[in-house]
Amino acid sequence: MDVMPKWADVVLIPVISLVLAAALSAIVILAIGESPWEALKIMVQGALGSTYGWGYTLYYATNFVFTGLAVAIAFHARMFNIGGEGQAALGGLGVALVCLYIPWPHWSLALLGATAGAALFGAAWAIIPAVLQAKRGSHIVITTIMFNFIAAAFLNYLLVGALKPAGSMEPATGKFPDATFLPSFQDMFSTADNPLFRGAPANVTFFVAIAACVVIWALIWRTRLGYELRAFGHSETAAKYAGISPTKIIVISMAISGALAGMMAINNVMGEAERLVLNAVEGAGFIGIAVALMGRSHPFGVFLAAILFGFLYQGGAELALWTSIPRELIVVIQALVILFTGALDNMVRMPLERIFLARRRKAARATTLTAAE
Amino acid sequence: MDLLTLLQLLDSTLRLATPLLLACLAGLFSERAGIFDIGLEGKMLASAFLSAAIAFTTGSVWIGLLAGVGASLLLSAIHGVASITFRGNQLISGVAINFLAAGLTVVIAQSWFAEGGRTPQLAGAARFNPITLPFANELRDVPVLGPIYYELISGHTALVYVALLIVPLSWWVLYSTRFGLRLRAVGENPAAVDTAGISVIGLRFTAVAICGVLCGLAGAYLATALQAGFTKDMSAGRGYIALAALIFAKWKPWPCLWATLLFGFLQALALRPDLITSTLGFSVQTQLLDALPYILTVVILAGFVGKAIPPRAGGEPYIKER
Amino acid sequence: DPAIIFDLGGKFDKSFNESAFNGATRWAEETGGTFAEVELQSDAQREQALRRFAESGANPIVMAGFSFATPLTDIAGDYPDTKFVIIDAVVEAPNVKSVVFNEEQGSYLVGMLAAMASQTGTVSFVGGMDIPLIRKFACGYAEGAKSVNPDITVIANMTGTTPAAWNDPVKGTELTLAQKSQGSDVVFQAAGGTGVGVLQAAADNEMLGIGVDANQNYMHPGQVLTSMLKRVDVAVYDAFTAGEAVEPGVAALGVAEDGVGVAMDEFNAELITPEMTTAIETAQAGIADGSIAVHDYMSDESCPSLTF
Amino acid sequence: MTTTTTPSAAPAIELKGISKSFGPVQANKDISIRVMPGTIHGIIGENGAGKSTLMSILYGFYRADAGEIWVAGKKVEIPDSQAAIAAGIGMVFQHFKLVETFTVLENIVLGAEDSAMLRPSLARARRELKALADEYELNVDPDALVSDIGVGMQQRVEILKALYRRADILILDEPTGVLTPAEADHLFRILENLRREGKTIILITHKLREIMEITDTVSVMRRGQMTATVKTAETSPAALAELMVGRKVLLRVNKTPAQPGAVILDVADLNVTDDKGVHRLKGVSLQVRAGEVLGIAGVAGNGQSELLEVLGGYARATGRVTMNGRPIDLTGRSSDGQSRRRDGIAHVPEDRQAEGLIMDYAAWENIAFGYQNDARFRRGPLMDHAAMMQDTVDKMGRFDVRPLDPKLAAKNFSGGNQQKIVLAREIERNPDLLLIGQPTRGVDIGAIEFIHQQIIALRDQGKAILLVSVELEEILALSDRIAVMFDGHMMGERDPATTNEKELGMLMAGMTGDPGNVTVTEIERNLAHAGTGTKV
Ligand SMILES: Nc1ncnc2c1ncn2[C@@H]1O[C@H](COP(=O)(O)OP(=O)(O)OP(=O)(O)O)[C@@H](O)[C@H]1O
Ligand SMILES: Nc1ncnc2c1ncn2[C@@H]1O[C@H](COP(=O)(O)OP(=O)(O)OP(=O)(O)O)[C@@H](O)[C@H]1O
Ligand SMILES: [Mg+2]
Ligand SMILES: [Mg+2]
Repeated sequence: MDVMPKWADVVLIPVISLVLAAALSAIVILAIGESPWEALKIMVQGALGSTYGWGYTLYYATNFVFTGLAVAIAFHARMFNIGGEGQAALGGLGVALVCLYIPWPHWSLALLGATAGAALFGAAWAIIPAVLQAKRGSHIVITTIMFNFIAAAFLNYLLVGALKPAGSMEPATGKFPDATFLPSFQDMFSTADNPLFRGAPANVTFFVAIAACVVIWALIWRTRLGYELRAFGHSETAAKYAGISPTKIIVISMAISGALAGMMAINNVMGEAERLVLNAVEGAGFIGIAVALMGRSHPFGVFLAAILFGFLYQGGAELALWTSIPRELIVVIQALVILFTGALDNMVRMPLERIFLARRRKAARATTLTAAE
Repeated sequence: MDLLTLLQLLDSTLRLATPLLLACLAGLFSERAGIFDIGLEGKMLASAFLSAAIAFTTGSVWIGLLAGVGASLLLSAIHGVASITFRGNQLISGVAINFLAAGLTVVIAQSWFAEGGRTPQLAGAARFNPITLPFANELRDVPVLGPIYYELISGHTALVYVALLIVPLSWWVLYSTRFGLRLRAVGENPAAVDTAGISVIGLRFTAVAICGVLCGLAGAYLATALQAGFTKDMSAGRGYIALAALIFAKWKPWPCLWATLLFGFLQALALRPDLITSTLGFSVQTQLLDALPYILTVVILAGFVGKAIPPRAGGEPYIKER
Repeated sequence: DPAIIFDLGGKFDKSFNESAFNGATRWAEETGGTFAEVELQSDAQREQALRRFAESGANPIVMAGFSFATPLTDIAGDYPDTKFVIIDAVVEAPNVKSVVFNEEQGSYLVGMLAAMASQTGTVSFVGGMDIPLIRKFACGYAEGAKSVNPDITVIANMTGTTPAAWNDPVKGTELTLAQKSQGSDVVFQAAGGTGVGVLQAAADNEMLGIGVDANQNYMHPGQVLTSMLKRVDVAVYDAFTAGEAVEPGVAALGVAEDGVGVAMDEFNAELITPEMTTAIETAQAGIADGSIAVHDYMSDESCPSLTF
Repeated sequence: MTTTTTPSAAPAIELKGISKSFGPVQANKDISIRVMPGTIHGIIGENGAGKSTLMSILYGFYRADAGEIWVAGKKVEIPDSQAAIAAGIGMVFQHFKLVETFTVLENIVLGAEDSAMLRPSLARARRELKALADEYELNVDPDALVSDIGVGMQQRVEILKALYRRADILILDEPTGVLTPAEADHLFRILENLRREGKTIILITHKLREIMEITDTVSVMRRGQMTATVKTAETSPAALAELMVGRKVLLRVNKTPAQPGAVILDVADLNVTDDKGVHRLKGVSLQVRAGEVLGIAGVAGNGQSELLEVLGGYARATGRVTMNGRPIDLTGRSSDGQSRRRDGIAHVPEDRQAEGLIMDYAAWENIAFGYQNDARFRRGPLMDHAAMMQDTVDKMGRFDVRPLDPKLAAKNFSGGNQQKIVLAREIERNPDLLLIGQPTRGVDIGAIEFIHQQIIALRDQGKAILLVSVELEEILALSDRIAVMFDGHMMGERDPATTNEKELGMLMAGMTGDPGNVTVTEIERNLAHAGTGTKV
């Protein structure tokens, strides 16, 4: 029997975990001699206090929606895809190639092309570990970690070599052609006398991310593929019995996961930098883990968690700008969120379960008593 | 390539392999007991920071070393509590620990020293200095053996020799002692250990603690022996390479030594692209050399070169009661 | 108020950024003014930091590092009333002042000192990231060394090809040791945080190190031959002093302008012989009046005195 | 160790008021029991009655929520197995607790080492093992890897482990589940020996025959409670069964003789090699006709599971199989569960929790499990949830699944009801052939009757049924023909009307000769060999 009602599992536990993470973070801030309250104010003001702040928050959130969905869909098939970082890097390569070498007439077509390129490259980078897992039993966690490093070296090789424009000092591609520039929120929502989102990088990709949430939701809970994928995630032996091919599920789930991670590149590479720089992913692949854990692997939860992390990121950048708290504080918070919602889940869950169990026993006793009367 | 160059290369290999070796042996104890640990990186980093910070403040590298080991042990304790006591996901716990260390070291270093997340440079007794072994200078001119002894074997810091000694020690502990038997058993079948009247939790915590101590040594080596101070992210993926080496070594002590020496050699080689060019006659991309340990690990994992079978109960929490 | 943005190494990198920071603090101490500052943690923050400062009304905004060239080009037009000063790169815009240094000249000078101090006839160079700017250092250094001793061997290594190469002291140490095994006894580093490892290794292994950007002689007294000064501090100080009246355009600072030079102080006094001092003074004069023309690698991406 | 205990008033073991819950499941409820020294005490009860839990508490594996433990007249605390061992208690678990990568010797020494160094401990253990083996007919090769020996041998290692730790009280949890009748007899002889030595033995089983054969006293458990403790001599199998279930039970199934029709399934020369390279099926041939039940008997692990897996489409094999005369793909692309279902094969797997159901899926989702690609459950790429829900309500009603709540997760149904959901799904497909493995494992007797009736009803509709069960009684009750498997071979076929348990037991041990002449050692050698299979 499920000990806890569903809402407790879906809402209460993540919220408690988050509160614990926040409390510890506050202690860290106190310990380095700053005021957590002031810090929070700066973060809220900087991340949510203006359309500019929102423009950054949503920009980061867009990245995290993609990487979070990537981790989440793999979780449903009980794959731990820790390779989002590398897949997103390769996605960036796909975007760069599409944008640099194909003459696009209009951004909308370029967006389609870049999405395909990003998804394809990201998926390709995830499929290799997936096939190795399915066919040779190589542990997907280890191989995807290794693939992150290999991707970094590979991109490094390309960006200081073939893709770097002559004479440039930075390991980066040249600027993409103007026709590939995606409309930013500023372009979309500003009017001449009311400039909104000025200079913020949030762009049309945000809506692609929302669409991705809806599609992934339908995929997981409405399609046969999703049914098989979840079944496999719950029980591999049962899946085999039902004629669900483990190889197929492992490869497909990882391909979708990699494609999603790769698609992050349309936001940061095409939408923001408009060129491919080294280390463009900047840890978003790892944040996807926190986002997926926090969001309980549900696309809507992932969306909310991504916004939360977008807020943390933008707020954290503001902190670094206006206080002496280094930006690494965000890494600490991220670590705590992963720790509490992921690894220490039981620490929160077990006492809660006891409480609910005791309540249920009491209720049961009460009903038998009234029945007896 | 002449002898001296080769010796220099091997010398450099030994230096670079030492942190890998310590971390690899750390992982060996933990994973042999059934606790997967991808948090080696974080523990090294935490130890690197605290050992440097304390060595700087006290002026004593030994106190620094202790502090570094302490920091690493603290993270080990978190990993233990998460994965043993609360039966959480060991991989996720490891990921969290890596981030925790990456973030906290910089935040604390910045507020402590205000040098952009690094510690001040260490000098004198605040760091490990090379030890010249007996007769190294005298034997220096003996042909072949002299240079080998002087250049390669002598002149390393204490922790290098310690790391090398830990290899036979680990081997002996694992295969010749009661503790080793129990440790290996708990990684294969914790229920067998439990019903034999031995505490699974106790054993696993011990293993995780040993892992913490060794990671602590590895981190302290980075900051106080290989370098003279802590810099942000100075572990630079070594924890992951150590993990790769552990797989490469199939979870056995002596192969851990060979694997880390191999990976150390690759790192040393990546520093000397000129040597590769002059020896091989063509140049190899340094990026390829950087990626080689990871590629080799993937190849090993894929079972193309001998299958690596992890401890059977590895990664799984020991759950008696659902 | 003026503002300054430090590049990834951070303002305490003991070299480039720290030099910029020193210039800013000097200005603050002398004038009692305040300035805004930020240390970048990632590439993506460049544009954000620029905009944030521009929007908060900071003027002028100084940025230390060539990596700002691209974002600055993008945003300079959005803030026509703000003055920007970029160090180490040239950005053509009506409100941007670009400050570049003739590093090859300073490197030439320390190359001469290295050759004169070397007992082995081999000197070496450790660069950070392999980019034309750093090759410019290496090239000038080799040319200077060869001007003293045409038979000298100059070994040059780069730490890496990515920004990580600025912050890899372990690799710096190993490269230095490798160079020592090839006979070098004086090593010049232009490698940011990596250079800390280079100077450390030199000090630990009976070599002489040469600092860069800031005066690093104090780091290992008696074991750092000299430092190639790049007066980033002066550039920042000047920009802050000029305030909103900063003159847009390109300024190239060399020996003649006192923009680059060698560091002489109590920490290296014992290492510098009178002959060295005279030789340097002669060369400085020669460079300043144009009679010695040091090759600038970036002018044609080639180096006559060194192959990479 | 060989001291004879003088009969004394103090029981060897006394449990008082033991209670234990696993979360919401109350496995033991206020249980009290006394076991006199030098006796064999049986504990009998259905699956899930709480027998293993109770004994695990005594052995310190679990901690009781409430209650007291008294050993030899003294109250003791048993917080862990260490304490139990110190109190002279040894236990052989239902699922062995051995380290497979260790040798027999290492397993015996583990936890009972003399000193921090291993070598002296191993040397002493080797000596003592020899003595113990001779004394109790418990021969094992101390240097063999546990993964290389058969289950019977592994069980001996477990017994030796307890004896090596000088246990005076030995608990055996369902020791015969993995043994042939002859091996079981041998085990019982060993137990008799131990009793004679003055040891106290607690034997858990759910086989009435074993209780009657060897125990002195017997306790019956039902649903976490102790319903009775009686002297074996003063009770009968029927009385015990009634105590177990709580009502009178039918031990036989009513059925009419079969009317076999055309051959539905024809299997010829089937061979399977698993991924470890072990040859699991060795040239198996069989036929199942419409309207008959072919029962496959055998000790667990002799190839029955692989046979079901191959026919169910999730193990690869070589050989020829035809279904309704059409050949079936055994290795290619269409060798999967989906194509098998299209070929008219339905499959109730041996392990419903690991295979037949997704425990976290609700009943309505499980009803489409394996049939998720069926036209009636789908709308384009999407699944038709409404149709699935309707189908579930119908089927749950017809099979009397309780509670009738299609939204309840499978894990929240009891064992019997889970099995009914699987049966409903598979039988209602109206298949030509039903593969059914261990249909009543872990199911209440009430549900057993229902399930048996369903199987016979399906047969009577003219369907072919291939039944695999380790319960000989079940095989005898349901089958129209019985085939016995041993070590991947078909040992031959028998008519249930003319054969008996003894004969089938011999076949299950790989013997075809006269039951009288075969030694247990031979059986053991056979089974040890079969357990690990032969490498090819
Ligand atoms: N470790 C556990 N965690 C949670 N529940 C458990 C655990 N072990 C047993 N249970 C539950 O406790 C109840 C009693 O189980 P137990 O294993 O004691 O029964 P049993 O009589 O030995 O049955 P069987 O004949 O199948 O071995 C069952 O409902 C079972 O599901
Ligand atoms: N391991 C377990 N974890 C959680 N709940 C369990 C577990 N085992 C059993 N249960 C719950 O305990 C109840 C009793 O289970 P069990 O299988 O013992 O049923 P039963 O009384 O034998 O019924 P049936 O006659 O249908 O087999 C079920 O409702 C089930 O939800
Ligand atoms: Mg049991
Ligand atoms: Mg039941």
